[in-house]
Amino acid sequence: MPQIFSRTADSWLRAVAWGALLFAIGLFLVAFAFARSQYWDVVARTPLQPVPFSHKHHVTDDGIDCRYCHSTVETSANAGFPATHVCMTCHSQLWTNAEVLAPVRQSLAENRPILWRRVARVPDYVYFRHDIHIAKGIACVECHGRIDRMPLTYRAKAFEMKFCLDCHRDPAPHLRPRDQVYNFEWKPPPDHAALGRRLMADYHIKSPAELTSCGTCHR
Amino acid sequence: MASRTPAIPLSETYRGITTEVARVPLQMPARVPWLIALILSLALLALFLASVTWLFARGVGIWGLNIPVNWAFAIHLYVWWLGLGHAGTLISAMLLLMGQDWRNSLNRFAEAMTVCAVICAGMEPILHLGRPWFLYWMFPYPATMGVWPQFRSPLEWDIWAVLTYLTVSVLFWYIGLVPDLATVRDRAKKRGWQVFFGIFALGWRGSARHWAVWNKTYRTIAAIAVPLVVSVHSEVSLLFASGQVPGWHSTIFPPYFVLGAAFSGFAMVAMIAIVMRHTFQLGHIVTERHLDVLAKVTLAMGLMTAYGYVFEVFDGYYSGELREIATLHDRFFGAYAWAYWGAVLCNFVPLQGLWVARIRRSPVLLFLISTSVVVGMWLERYMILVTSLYKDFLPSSFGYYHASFWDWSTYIGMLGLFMTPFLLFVRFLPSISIFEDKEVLEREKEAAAHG
Amino acid sequence: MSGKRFWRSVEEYQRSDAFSEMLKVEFPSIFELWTVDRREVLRVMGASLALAGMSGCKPVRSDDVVPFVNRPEGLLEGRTDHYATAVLFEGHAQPVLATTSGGRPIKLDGNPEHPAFRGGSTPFMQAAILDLYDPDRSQEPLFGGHPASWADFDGQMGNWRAAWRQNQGAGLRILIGPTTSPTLLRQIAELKSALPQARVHLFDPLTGYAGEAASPLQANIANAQVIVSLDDDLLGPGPMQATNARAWGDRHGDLDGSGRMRLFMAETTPTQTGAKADRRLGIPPSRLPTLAKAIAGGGEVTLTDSELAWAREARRALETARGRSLLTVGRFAPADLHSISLQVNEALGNVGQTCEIAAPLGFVPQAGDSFLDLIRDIEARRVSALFVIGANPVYQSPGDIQFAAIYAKVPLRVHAGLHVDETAAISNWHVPLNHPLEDWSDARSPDGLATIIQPVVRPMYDSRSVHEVLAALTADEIPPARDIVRPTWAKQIGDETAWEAALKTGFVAMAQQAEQAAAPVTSATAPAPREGEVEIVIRPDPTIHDGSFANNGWLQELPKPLFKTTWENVVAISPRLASELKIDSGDMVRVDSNARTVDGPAWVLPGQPERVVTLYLGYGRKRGGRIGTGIGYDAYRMRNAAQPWNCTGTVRSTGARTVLAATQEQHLMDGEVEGLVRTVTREHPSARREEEREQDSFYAKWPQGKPAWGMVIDLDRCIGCNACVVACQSENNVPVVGKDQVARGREMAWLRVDRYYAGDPQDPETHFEPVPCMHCEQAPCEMGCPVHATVHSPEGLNLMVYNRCIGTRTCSSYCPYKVRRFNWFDYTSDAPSPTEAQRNPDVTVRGRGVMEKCTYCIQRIEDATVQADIENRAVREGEVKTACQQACPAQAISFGNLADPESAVAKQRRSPRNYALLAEQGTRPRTTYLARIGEKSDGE
Amino acid sequence: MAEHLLGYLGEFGTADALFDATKRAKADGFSCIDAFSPFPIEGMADVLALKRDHRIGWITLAGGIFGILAMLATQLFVNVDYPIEVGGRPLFAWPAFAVVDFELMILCAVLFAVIGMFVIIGLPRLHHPLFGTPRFGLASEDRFFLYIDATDPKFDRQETRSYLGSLGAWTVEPVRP
Repeated sequence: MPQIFSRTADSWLRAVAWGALLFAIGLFLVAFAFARSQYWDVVARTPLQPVPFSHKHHVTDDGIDCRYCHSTVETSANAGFPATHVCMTCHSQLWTNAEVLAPVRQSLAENRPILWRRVARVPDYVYFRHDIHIAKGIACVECHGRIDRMPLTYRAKAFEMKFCLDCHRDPAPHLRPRDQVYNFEWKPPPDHAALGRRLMADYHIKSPAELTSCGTCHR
Repeated sequence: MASRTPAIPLSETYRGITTEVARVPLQMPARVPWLIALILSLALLALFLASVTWLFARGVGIWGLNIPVNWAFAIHLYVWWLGLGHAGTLISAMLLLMGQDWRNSLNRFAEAMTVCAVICAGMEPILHLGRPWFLYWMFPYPATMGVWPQFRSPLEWDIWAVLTYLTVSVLFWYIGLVPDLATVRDRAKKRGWQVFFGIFALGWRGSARHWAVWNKTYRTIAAIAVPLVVSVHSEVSLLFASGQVPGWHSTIFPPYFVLGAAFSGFAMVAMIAIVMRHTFQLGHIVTERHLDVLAKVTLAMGLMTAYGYVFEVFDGYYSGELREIATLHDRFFGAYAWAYWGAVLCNFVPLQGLWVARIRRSPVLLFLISTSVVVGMWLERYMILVTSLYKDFLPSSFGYYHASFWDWSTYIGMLGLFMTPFLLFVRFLPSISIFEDKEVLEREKEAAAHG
Repeated sequence: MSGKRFWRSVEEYQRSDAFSEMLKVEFPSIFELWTVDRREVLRVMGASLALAGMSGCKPVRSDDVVPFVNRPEGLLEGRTDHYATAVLFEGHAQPVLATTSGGRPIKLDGNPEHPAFRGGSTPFMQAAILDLYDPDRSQEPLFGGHPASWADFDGQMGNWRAAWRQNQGAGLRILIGPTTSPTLLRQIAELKSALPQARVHLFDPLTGYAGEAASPLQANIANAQVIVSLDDDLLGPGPMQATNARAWGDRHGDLDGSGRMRLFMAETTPTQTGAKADRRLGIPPSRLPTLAKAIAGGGEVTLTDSELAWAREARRALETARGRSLLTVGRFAPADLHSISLQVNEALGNVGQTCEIAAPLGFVPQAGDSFLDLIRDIEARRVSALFVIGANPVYQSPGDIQFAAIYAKVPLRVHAGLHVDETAAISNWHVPLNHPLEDWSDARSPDGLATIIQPVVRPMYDSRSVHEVLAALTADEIPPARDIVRPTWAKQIGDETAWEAALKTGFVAMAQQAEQAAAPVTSATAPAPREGEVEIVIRPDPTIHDGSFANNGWLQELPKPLFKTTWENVVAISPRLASELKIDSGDMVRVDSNARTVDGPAWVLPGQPERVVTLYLGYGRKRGGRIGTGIGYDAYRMRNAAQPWNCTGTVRSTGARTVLAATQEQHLMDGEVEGLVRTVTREHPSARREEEREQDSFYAKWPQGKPAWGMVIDLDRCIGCNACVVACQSENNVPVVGKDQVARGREMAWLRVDRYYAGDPQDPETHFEPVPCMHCEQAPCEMGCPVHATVHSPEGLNLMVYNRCIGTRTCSSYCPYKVRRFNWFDYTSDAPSPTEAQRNPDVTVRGRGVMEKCTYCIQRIEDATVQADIENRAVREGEVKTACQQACPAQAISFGNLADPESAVAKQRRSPRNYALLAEQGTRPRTTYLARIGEKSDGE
Repeated sequence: MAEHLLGYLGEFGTADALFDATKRAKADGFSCIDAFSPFPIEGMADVLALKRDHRIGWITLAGGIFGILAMLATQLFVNVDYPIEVGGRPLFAWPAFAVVDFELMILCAVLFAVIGMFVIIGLPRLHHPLFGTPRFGLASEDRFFLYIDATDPKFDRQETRSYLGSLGAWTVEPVRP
């Protein structure tokens, strides 16, 4: 009876088998990595805005308080997007005919809102509230990153459920005194842990069980 | 065993067996009937694909489901398919361990049938989902959500049960197949066949060492497979028993379901055996004795299932639970009484014929009886599901269920999903265990020689 | 809702927090810029609304942000505001508190400050918001059915005005729907003085065509201890429903029955009032007068023993409670009954106590200005121009008047309304009117108080206020509605601050307008049936009413309180008549009267008088909008102008059969149902069964977070009105799925009101039982979910996480209460775009393939919790109100913290009447019930 | 005959013949021998002293233990990592967990067994010198072969060939690479 397979056949067979196995594992790893990639999480992308607004300039250079534009951040779930006239309070005096600001003036003239592209965004079924987080001493920087250093605004953190959970499971390390919430330069004291514990008590922060209950964010 | 009429006639030779079985894949007798069957099942498969496409496009609303009856075809067929599958494993595994020689002519295609049935069964719960594309949430993987599956849910149990069962039955089937693949490989003349079988035979040489290790492994897996079968259908039954719904909430469900499964399964095996025996003239290998034994086992299983029925009724009254009794009465006289009495009728009435040896050995009659059993069990699963759900606790939420066109098309189409791979198996693989039959023949010859 | 900053008109709002002080110092300029008047606000709101998808001018991508150009003062995104205003029902004000979010009205609730309504709602009040967003609303003027502009119309008007000035309005007729608007009445009066020849007719299909006025007797059941109602559906649909229900609720639900109200109901067809009555009597209309006489004393010959017994007992009860009793007669009852009730109540000294004689609030035409008079004049060619305002006579005329044909004889036909309806279709001109929520107006609630209707959103379409349209008849320069309304109140509300106050509180005290007194009621008594005939009773539909709500999906899909059918009207027949005709619910029957017939599906209605058939108005619309058209039968055809409510005729089976979209099979109580709804008596006050003592759980108890939410529903107070159901639908974005889906058993209502019967089908007890999610502490549903999509919160909520659900539906299979609903298809994304604007932004809109259910309004709980948390305090009692609780006019639902022994729910839980549904299942529901208090308990 | 020789393959007609032949060869001190048959021959394992090989059993056991522990660990971890109340049931619902643990035990046991088997018997091996010998193909049909390897100390090019004949082999073939 003649040989069906050549001597090398077995090596080929093994090669193929191992290849398939490794490929399968690789596929899983790639998917795993992709789900955590900046691309998937839309992190560090600066969408084209009608006006190239620079937080760096307004916050760091001009030293405008966050709440001047995002005026409802303490009182409402939404931080509040500045209405055109808020821009114009200053820009009716400054840069009154700068080219980049044309859309703003046009908006006021035609009474048409400026359509900004949202950068920090959670899905519709997630109910995030700014007011409570501010009230409990969670700083802007915790979620929005060093927005004071962003010439063009981008999403600094991956808004994955895990990101929220990490803090809701153990808020202490993320807490700071309420008056420091808008301060991007705030440096935690050496005994940060102690501070965290104290603030947990002072601000009556809820137990992780309550904070991670699904109903806290999903309705 | 050997004292009785031999399973394989002594006149047979090893070569005879080889050629008789191996010719099916190699020369393919009965081309025409096979082709017709294949075309039919491909047509069904197309129907299935169409139904599923529409299902995924529109949503499960295309079925007749509603509140309260939000489980119907998908789930009751899941139970039914799985039940059919069980016989395969039982025949090969349990009877192997009990040293029942007669199994050797049946186990191979019985196992193949199991594999096909389990594929269908596994399909059902997926189609049943409202959002099937999130099926993977049922598996524990490190998600960016940080949420995990819920291991207290019977559905979670089921998905693991089916997964395990599918893997194990495929492996068990393949291990048994390897030596025969070698045989066919050595018989094959065309290069293509040689390579095809050569690869899947993995270079099996029939060495004593091979046989020794193989034997241990095969029997070990068999020993594991038996409790597996029992556990799998017990879990399926828990899917119902875990709910408070009257008619479900009962401790007899696990044994009741397992027996029913074996019952329908053996009937299914008998049907297939008869068909193959006829189309491929395997009369010498699948003998009347095989049919006889199959019939007896089916009868036994049937009687045990009947006991389940009786006990369920007793249980209902004994519980004294108003709603249990109401459900019971509803099964007897309610809107779905046809399902209950249909099940009783198809399952147990023709079955009694099997007390008679002549009927047991008559392929036609046995085939008809088996068919009625398979239908009967279909009705039983339907009855258990729907008659319990449509009237549960609050009369305000009672509601009827009527299967829609798409319910039926999905089910009938799925028969194609069952038949197609099975037909391919019959066509391309030795559908009866060659070496095991040779073993039997050897033993019989021994017995004959030593008086 | 509390916890939010709460005010009732924007002007009240002042920024006063430290932050704005800081701004003042740093940027004085802002405050100059932030001077926007109210109209501006509304205009901008409108704009933002437009961008929210109202008009496809500019596509808005999902991740676009649409900020204001000028943020209206006091408007905060992500917060809801509340404005006191009113919606209309039969021309009467239903004072509401409108909740707006981002400038869109999203919810209406009864105005809690209103002395009569006290926050109570009705299904119609709750559903009015959907009419605002009705995609089929008329959007532009039509001339001969073709789009035209207001300019064209105004041009025409100019010419007509000129002509009328010449002939003092001769030939000009106005046919106006029922209205109570003081401004409108003033305008009519002005019109008459300006054009003495012009005449104003009233079209009020629910009072009568011949110029009848409602009963002069204004019931005030709040003070009544004994009420004997002759076919007066006090608790059923009507302008008074919410007020009556509140009074009912106040007088029920306490075991020491001191203040308890005793109710006798004699009804010609079953109603909610009959269902709740202590002594109910079904009686054919022809015998009602005799019964009345029997109560008044005398004339008892033709009564049956049971009727007689009932009459005697009623009489006795009335006398025992002199001055605290009330004999009330239904609006549909013939004239002489009203006079009888007047005599009896005067004799008993009830007048001034439980009722008073009041002049009608609404517009009453002068004698000879009835609808029938208008017909006569048209026939006599005395009408050259007919303005139909807020009425739909072509659809709502009685069958013995072919109004369409008669209307055609008028040379100039102008129709003003919200919809392009049957009348608009055959008018020369149709002009669109504003929805009450869109513009200024005023109206009076049945209790006599007036409400100034302030707009909560800018008009969505190119429509005008009814005042502007009426003004155009005389004035060349039409002032905006506000300037028409304001003068009406110039005397009463002089200065602006008082005006603001009036807007805020949402009602104005007002003297009964002493114009003409009630015209004599003239409708004839019900004719006695001849041999082989049945008596036919015609009533407004329980949810669609006179047909004006036909295009309202919520009301169409709302199960009728007694039949539980949806999406069509039925022919109610008695069980005995049904077996006589060998028909069952769903069989088509043909009702034949005066050579006019309708075919409708029969509904075998327990308690229906034996040889009485009831038809329901409101369906069979030919131009009722995309969902209101072509469903059900038109019962107006069967009416007679002289005798709108009763006639005699025959009924027979047509042999055909239809599938009724009923959410509940008819069901008499038997072993299975026993114990689901319970009745206790003062003698045997305990509803709890011995075997229901809470056994210890097999498992260790989970730590109970604070608070522990729970709900208690008082079956003694519940009147089955369904206000809670619509409120829930409105609050929680519950989709409308249509007749076919309902018929398949796929209705989506999170909260349903079960209806059970007990006893003899001819004279049964009727029970209502609202069933929301029970939020079981040991929830079977949670066990079944393989992916943690439904789990328990530390506060005891049974959470449903839609975005995690994969749709195995195990939870629903395991749920003993079957309160879970499944999205079989994508029910939400193909809803007409305007209705999307109504959706509550605080509640996830569910997609295809996920389970949903009652959440105890978790969005409200979260809102209150967060507010409390910001202020570092616990949530206060009453701070969280669920939508159903807030809506319930009878105060039957209470919700709160079970962990606080002082909370209302905790107290009610301790009541002996408290029991849990299916307690034997060991699910430990957080929602429990208080048994109904009856004169005999279940056992007896 | 200079070319390389791996061993001799003797062909027998019946299972018994092969069985006896093998016995004798063993008895005659041949150690590097193997028997080939279309089906397992009872007792052959004893003759070739393969009986005492229990590796499969141990591998299977290992698999089972691995499976059950792995799944149990997962279940416990999952409920510690994100503890959520479900129907008032305890976090560690042992009876409920047991079900899936059992399944995983079986799955892994079987997987281990199968993989173990192939490793032990050195399959897959598509190319093998024996396949080259003309009559070997019958080993899967109705012939029985005894193979004596050249590495056997007692092996001898001539002797062994005739020895096989003396055992009753119908044919004796040299096996070449």
